[in-house]
Amino acid sequence: MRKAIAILLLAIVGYYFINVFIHMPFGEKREGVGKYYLENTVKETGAANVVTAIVVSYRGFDTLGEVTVLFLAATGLGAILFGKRGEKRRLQGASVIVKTTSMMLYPMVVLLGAYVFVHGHLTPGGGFQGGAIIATGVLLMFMSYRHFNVSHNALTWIESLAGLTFATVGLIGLALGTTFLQNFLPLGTPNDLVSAGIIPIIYIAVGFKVGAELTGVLDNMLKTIR
Amino acid sequence: MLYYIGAISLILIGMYAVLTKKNLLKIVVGLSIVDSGVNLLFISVGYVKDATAPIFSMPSLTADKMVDPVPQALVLTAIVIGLATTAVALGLVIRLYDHHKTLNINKIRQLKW
Amino acid sequence: MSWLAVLVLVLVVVQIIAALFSVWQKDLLLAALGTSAISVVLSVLFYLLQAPDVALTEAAIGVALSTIIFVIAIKKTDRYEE
Amino acid sequence: MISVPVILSVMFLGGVLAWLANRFVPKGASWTAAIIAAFAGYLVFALPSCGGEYTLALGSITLVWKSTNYSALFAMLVAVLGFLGILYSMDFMAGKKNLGYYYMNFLFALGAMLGIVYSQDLVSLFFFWEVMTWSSFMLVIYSGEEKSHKAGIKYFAYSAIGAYLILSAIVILYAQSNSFLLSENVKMFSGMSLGTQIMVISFLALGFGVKSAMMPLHVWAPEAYKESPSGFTAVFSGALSKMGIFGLGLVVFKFAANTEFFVYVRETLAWLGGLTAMLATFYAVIQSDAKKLLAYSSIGQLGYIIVGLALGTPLGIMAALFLTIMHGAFKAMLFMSAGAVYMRTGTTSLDDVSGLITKMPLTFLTALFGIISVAGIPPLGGFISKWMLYQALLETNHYFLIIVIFIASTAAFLYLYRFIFSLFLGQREKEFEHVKEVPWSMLVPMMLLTLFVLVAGVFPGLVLDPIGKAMGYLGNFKASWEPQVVFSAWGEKINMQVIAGTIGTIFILGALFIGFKNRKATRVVSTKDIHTAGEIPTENENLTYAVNFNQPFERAIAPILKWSVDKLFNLLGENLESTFEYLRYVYTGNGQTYAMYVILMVVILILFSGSIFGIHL
Repeated sequence: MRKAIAILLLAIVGYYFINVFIHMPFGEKREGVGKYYLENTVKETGAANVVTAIVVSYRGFDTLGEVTVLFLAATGLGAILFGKRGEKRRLQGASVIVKTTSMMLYPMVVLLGAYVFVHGHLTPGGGFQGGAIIATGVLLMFMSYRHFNVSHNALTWIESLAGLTFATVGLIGLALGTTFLQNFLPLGTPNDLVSAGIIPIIYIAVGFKVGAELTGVLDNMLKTIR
Repeated sequence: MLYYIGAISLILIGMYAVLTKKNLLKIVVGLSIVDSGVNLLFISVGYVKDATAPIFSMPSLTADKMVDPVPQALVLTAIVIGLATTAVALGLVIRLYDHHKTLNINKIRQLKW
Repeated sequence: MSWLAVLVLVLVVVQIIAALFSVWQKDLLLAALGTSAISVVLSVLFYLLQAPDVALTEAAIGVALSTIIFVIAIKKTDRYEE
Repeated sequence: MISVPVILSVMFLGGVLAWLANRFVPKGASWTAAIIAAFAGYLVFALPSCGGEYTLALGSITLVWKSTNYSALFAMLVAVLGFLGILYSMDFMAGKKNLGYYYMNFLFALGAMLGIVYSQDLVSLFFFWEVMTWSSFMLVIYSGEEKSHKAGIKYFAYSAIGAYLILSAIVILYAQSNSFLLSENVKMFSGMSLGTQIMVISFLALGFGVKSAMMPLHVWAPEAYKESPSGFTAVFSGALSKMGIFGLGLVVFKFAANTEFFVYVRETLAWLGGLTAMLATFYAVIQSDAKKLLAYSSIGQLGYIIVGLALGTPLGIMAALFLTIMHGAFKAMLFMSAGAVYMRTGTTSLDDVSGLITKMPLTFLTALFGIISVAGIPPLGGFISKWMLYQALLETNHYFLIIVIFIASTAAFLYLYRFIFSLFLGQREKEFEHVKEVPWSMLVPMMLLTLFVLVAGVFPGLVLDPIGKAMGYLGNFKASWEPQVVFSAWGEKINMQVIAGTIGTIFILGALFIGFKNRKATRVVSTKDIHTAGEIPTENENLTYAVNFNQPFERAIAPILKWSVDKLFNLLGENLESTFEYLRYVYTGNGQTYAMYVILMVVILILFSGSIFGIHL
């Protein structure tokens, strides 16, 4: 009964969705705020990667909010699972081959993550991606070593400092210029590593923050005893 | 067009799981499928035929031959937030399982009167 | 029909099959792997849609982290759907 | 330079200060509050009656505070009653808990009332209206007993409905005129469509009617008055309910006067007021609690005021505004004397207390002057307002309404006599032998008000002067008077001093005569000293004469009392409750069902809109 109703309702919704998107041809050029961003990003922010410029500069305040949401989710997870943490993990350690390989891969993965968020304004990638990649690196170690531990203190410090950096940079922009997160550093030449003003600083901070938070989430989930 | 159909099917399949499945974890799986579908829909709306990614890595690239960067920026953060919310949902599921020793929502009757 | 369109068709079909698989599969571990497969395909689709940033994110988060937290949650609860 | 924000900030900061003072100094709160109220009262009187303007621009909203002649009248009432109420509270509340809380909310309520009368824009009017409701609600629930909570919730529910009606009216007005300024809206009002006008006027009238306890909406008043501490009840009934009158005055003469259906608005309000006066008086007669009796009496008097306002003739408005001031004074006197009795005997039940005249002579005197004034017997202030009201009714040919009002004011004698007889006259029970007169800080406000009622009765011109100015604000009403003289509708002059002299002489002579004639006939005995047919009454049997005092009258009006408004609301509430009992099944407690509702809603939207995202399907 429930399934029939659900299928009926979803069929109606799906039909109308399809109808709507028939009227919205695929792959055609659309004018909008995107056009402005594409034409002015390099001039205004000095970042080669327009997506990065939007995330960090044009919609930087939004990103601060999203980072906060992420932080709240990580904290909330900790609160939900509070009191269920135990050091006793029944995971068996992996075989020697896996252990050795992950030992060799781990620094490289972390390095890749760092590379991704340091070059966020030049190449695809940035703080969010780099942070996620670092977290996968940590995950690799979690899976292969029984006693691999991350220090919660360190995670908290990294997270707080990164968040503080973000807010401080924004406030300096407010103090020196007119708006929160206004650029106050020289833009440099596009496609240089040191360019685009405050964008790399913020994206690096975001990278640290996201990496630390996702690691914290994983740690919280893994350390929960059944 | 194919992308649209794929995205809409993902959304509908996910919704179907949310609406009919009795297992809490399955519902969370359904939610994450809806999430993927919405992300795909966004990105495909922003696509422009024969355009490049919105990155000025070479001087030969011009602004009118690039895809719309705004949906990409939105989806970028949406994915990360999606992971965080999924994690919170799973934490709640673990807690509920702890309390009721079951994942079947028909047997978890705490909200009922 | 160009080879690219065929590729997209195949990917979308694979994606839908993976979604249906993870919805109907009784073994939750396999369902979680199904979502992982969706994410892999999604990542490729993002790349084809000229969104390398998003593809990178989806690859790191959807494929690895999202799946692993599902696996962890399944390990802490029941593996099979009743 | 005194301007309105200064007065308001004195009140509000003073409230916080009183609260703080209570934390550090015992009794600090009452002294602080009294000083603050006195200072603010001084500022109100020092403020020029037309001026003190202050404008504050908050983004697109402009807040304007200004004293007009109309608001000056109400501000003086609030300031005087507020100060006297606080003075009265100093000893009345001594030794009670949470005094800081009491005085803070008291001052907040006073400040909010001043804010209401001074605000010239709808936003600050509504803001202060809500502050007033909140702080008075806090005082209604002050005692913390369950009864007071119930009364408070009732009060709050009705006030909230009224406030939302006012808010909707404000929003409608803003949508039409694009301005929150009162003057702007009044100017544009006649240009609005008929539907808008009807909506705005009925919403505003209902909203303000709740506060002034107009008949179908008066349900909250008796219990709220009874449960609030007496020091505040005096202000509650005397000044706070007058805010509704203030608002109604604005609605009738600023908004409704510009419309084509002005006469219907007036007639409706006049009849509502008349019915309020009559029915509330009937209810007052059957009460056996002094404060509840006074509460119903207060509702009835507000009914007279509404009638006067609604008549719309100069004499009617004058009567209404005069009664507003007088009612503030004499109802405060009565509530204060009831509070004094409560303080010394611990109850306000009319059946239990009796014979306090020799123990509390000054309180008795206050109550006596109070009831004479309420009853409208010359030479006190109440007479003049009733006199003018009847004349205004005659002038406008409302003969049927005159009968209603006449019945009401005749019935008023019943409960008024009962009030004074039960509490002060008759035989005294043993347990009240040790009752003492209340301390001076409570007597002073009562005596001052008594003096005021007397002076206003003999020299009505003193009060009529500001009232005349206020009428000038409401419209170009011209009324004429001389300091001691009131004109009748037929051009006759009534010299109040002559009347006062005559009545006073008759009164004194009568008292002397009765005292002389009965000097031997009276013998003071206890209530138990009676002859029955062999049965000796036990100690706890209540044989006070005041029990079932008005039983014959009660029997006479029984058919009217059968359908009380309270019951009507209860019936409505029960029916709604059972309806919602069924609607509750929508909430199954299953999250998936809720998700289904969401999808269902989307589907309904899609099906009924016929288009989505602007694309027609």
